[in-house]
Amino acid sequence: MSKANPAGYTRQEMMAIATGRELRDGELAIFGVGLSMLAGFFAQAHHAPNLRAMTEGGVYGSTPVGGLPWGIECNRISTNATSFTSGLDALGCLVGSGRCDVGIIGAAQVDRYGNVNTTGIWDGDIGPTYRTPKTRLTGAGGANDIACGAKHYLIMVAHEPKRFVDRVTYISSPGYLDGGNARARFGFVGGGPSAIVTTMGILRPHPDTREFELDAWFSFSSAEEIIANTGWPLKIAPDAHVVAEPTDAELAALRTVDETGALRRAPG
Amino acid sequence: MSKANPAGYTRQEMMAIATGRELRDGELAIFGVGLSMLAGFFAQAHHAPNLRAMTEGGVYGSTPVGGLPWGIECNRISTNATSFTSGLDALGCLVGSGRCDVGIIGAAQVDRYGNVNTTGIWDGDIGPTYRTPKTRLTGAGGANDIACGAKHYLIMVAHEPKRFVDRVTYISSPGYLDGGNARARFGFVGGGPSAIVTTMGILRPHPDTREFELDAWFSFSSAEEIIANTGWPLKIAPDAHVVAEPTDAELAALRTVDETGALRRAPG
Amino acid sequence: MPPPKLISLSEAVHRYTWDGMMYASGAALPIGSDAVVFGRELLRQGRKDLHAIFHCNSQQLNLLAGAGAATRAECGFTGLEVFGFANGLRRATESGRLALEDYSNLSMPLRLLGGALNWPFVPATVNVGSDLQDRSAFAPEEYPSRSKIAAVTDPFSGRQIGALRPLKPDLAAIHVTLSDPLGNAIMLGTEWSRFELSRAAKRVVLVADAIVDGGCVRQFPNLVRIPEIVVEAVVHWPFAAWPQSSPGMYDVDEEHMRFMNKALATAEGTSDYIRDFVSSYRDVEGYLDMIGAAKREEISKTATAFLLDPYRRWIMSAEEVARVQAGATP
Amino acid sequence: MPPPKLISLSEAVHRYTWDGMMYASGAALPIGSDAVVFGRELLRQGRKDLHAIFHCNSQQLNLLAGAGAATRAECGFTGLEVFGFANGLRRATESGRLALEDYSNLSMPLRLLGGALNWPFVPATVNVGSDLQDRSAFAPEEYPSRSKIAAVTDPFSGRQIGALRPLKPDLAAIHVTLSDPLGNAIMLGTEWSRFELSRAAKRVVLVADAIVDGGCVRQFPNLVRIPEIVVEAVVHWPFAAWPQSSPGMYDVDEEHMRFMNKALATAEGTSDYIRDFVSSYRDVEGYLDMIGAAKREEISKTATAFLLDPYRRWIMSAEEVARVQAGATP
Repeated sequence: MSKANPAGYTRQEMMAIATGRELRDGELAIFGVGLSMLAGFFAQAHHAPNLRAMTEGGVYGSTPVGGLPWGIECNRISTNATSFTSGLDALGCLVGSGRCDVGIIGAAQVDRYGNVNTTGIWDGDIGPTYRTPKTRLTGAGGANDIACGAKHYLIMVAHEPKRFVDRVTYISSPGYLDGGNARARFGFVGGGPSAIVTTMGILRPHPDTREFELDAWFSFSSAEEIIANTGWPLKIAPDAHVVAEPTDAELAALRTVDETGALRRAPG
Repeated sequence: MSKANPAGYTRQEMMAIATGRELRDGELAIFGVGLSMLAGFFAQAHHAPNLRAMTEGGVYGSTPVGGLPWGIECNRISTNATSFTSGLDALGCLVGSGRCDVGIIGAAQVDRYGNVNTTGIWDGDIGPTYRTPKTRLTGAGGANDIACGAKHYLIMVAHEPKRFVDRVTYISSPGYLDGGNARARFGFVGGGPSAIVTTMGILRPHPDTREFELDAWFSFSSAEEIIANTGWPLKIAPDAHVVAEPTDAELAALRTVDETGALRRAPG
Repeated sequence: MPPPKLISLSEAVHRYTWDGMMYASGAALPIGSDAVVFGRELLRQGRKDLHAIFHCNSQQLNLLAGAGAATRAECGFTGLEVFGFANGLRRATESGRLALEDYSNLSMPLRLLGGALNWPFVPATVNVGSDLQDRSAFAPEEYPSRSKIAAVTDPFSGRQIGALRPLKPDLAAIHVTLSDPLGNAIMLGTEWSRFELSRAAKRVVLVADAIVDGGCVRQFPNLVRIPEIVVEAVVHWPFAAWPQSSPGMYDVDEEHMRFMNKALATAEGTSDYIRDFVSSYRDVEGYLDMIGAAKREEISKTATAFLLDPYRRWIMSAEEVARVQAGATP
Repeated sequence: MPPPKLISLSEAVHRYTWDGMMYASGAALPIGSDAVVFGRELLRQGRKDLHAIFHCNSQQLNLLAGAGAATRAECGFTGLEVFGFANGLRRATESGRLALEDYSNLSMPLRLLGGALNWPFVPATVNVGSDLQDRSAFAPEEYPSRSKIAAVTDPFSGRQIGALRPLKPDLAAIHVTLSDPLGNAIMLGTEWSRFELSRAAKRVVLVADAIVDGGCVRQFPNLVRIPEIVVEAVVHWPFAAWPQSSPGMYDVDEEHMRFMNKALATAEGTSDYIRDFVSSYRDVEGYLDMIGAAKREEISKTATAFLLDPYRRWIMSAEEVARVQAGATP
């Protein structure tokens, strides 16, 4: 898909819709700000009316008003809340505890086992002595807690070679670590990442090795494009397929949620 | 002092006043219901106007209205609170943490090292296998937490031989355990009991052995009466003395707090 | 927007309780906001062998224990404050029909917090060094017991502290002053441990003195300490804590507190009490008649009534509640 | 009844802060209720070498770090949410002038809870198994680090989990919507971790957008999550979180959020920012003029304004506050 956007929707919109399709009615779901919040509220508006949406801010029962919130405590999401509690409640009692069904997080880098780096970019390995990153990013935030505690979680990330690396320099939020059963060493109550939804398609973990493989590509992309933009030798799942294009109803629901057009302004 | 009460005040009133005299202005103090609450609010009314009084209920800033509260959550104390939080906050963040200056607790039995039993009365020792008490009492409640956490605490108890025993059958709230430095084994942040205030006088711990000794007797009692009512060979501190009688101002303050006369109806 | 969760008390007990379950309530102080009426309904439906988790004893546990429906209990304070010993609980404990595991008023909410956070253990700097740690009614042969409150070594200092077992009750019946039909609840007065319990329990049923329109919780979201996402069902039941008090709503019924506790002191008294105050009413109206109009009026003249004033205009009438409840599909 | 605790901002910083201290604030999310103005005053009084404890970065930490006043920081999230990277913090971190110890948004409030409860460590089921545990900016030679997040063995199951270090900051400057003159505070919007911080810190100074008469807290005691007994002093300062938002009071100042963050990206920009927005005002009036009447009016037109309605009648005028403050002797 070119920037001319002949399909009538952007890559970002497709990514949000594909992410939203992973959410089921009635689930307790936690989103961050920005893209992940739009994906989540799209699902609620479209096919999961009883999705119980929350943010780590301990702001419950609300939907954004007046545009994309500037943050998870923004007045745009505080204005119609039914309950305000705390971070400890939201991330601890509801997420870290294993109660939350699904979370959505972002990534600066993600690797073949779904480990996520949002802390920094180094010139090469960090080495045995910790040193400051060349480019400092936003830190783990609540994503580490979601990655440890949510029953499963989704990673949303733009599909670029610099982001899809063989091994992240710094694990901010654990995916499957070294693969296989590695998470069991730490007793995480959460199941790990169930999908990486990108601007080109969807990767899913192999059931045994937990290595992420190509599960599906968006109609404007292809297996070849995705492999070319992935920094490890990406395997293709036996049943890999093309993702269904957004329906009119899906696009309409998404654009109602994204009333300020954040996803349409995005390059894509 | 006979029941005829010639001194113009009851033993219970003297006990409450003697306890209240232990509280200093500005301290953070925790009381239970009944006697200990009256002693605490007496101190606030009389000589410690800035005493910061709390109960384990997480009810802050209030004074009883309409008589002695039926409990620490009673509407009589909830009606003019400035803050309601929780038991975890009051007993954990403010008391168990070591932040609280002084607590007041009661006892069914107390021993020579200030250990308190409020759990049950057994016929003899419990023995190696736990068995149910002959008479089940009210349990540890918040007193164990006060005994572990408050900087120091006061024990209020009627002076009767059955209550003053050599060794309590069950330690509900730790005093000095086996005496000396025994508390250090458990790393309690609180300092232990600083006085046992009774219906006859005041016992205080020896600075080294931590055995409770007779420090003072009320004017209507005597060292002899107290020794006769104590179940261990009570030592008399070198500077043992008579306790000053209540002043008119003290009695007036106490009776304002005890507006329903709970301490005057009590046998005394 | 989730559907309303209003159901009847009998339906709530029918659907969410079973013999032998770990049942929690009493996350209120002994004379305050506890869902006492839920315990009455447990008896009406013949539930037995309950493992009761009560931060403090209340008249509910006193009744369940006195009636023989609870065979195990874990508690901090086990009396009735100024109303004295809890005779029903005491009788059951002394007779050996109920095993009472003692904790303190801090260790109980810590254990609930541990359950809420899904921790394997909770650090304890209290209860250690006393017989709360060394004696276990659930493991009486162990002395000193370490299966009840274990020892754990602080990895930073190397010193030992205690480790409490977290609690995750099968069900919590939580009394609240106000709830909207979805289960967004407002408590007036101390929370005691209702916040921690609402997150620790596998299921939560709210028992609310009054139901408010959703507009109320949107006006006061900071007061909604129990949000609907942790709530299974909402039962509307006026005077649900009676004879205990509900700040803002009603005072303690001193006369009935004493009467009830006296009755629970004997098996005969308990049978009579169950006949007259548990099995006797058919529905909410019958329950209110049982308390009596004069008594309801008397205890409603509470000095705390002003605490309810900001929310009164949202309180739904019995008819409105019934209408919403009829359409509810939790 | 304790005396009022109202003091001026400059007095609060003068009295309760010092170079090298462990200073906590930011127990609010990056665009919300943080006492940003307290950080401005720290710079005005030349405080340096601060060890900053911020659950999340905010414009306050961004400013303190950018200005070189903070040399150590412990944080969960370190960005500015939709406003992007925090340029001041980023510049200080990348240059090595500030050591930034990374935690998560759950482990930070857990550490505050541990401080509040005076625990030696806090169990952690998160942060383990990642570089949050294995890498320490405060102990860079250690790999994998176990002095930052240690391992502890659950005595019940025998399995290992993490152990976090509790936090007890020397001072917490906490933004609240409303406080009475004694320090009984009401927060509108999420508490984030202001409750835990208020109990963990050795001293607490409240920075309140408005002061209310004590009648307000007696009407809404369940909203008073920070009672005066844990509060040292109260500072009245309207728009104290600006350019961040305060639910019920004002929205985020988007323009200034971007302007400020852009300025903090360079040393020159930071100097200019300090000249124009830190050192520039003499008092509250000067501060309000600096924001500008039009901007204040714009951000005060918040959709959340209705959240403040129940409390408006108790808000004291600047003159009343000044009168009480003149008589205060904390």
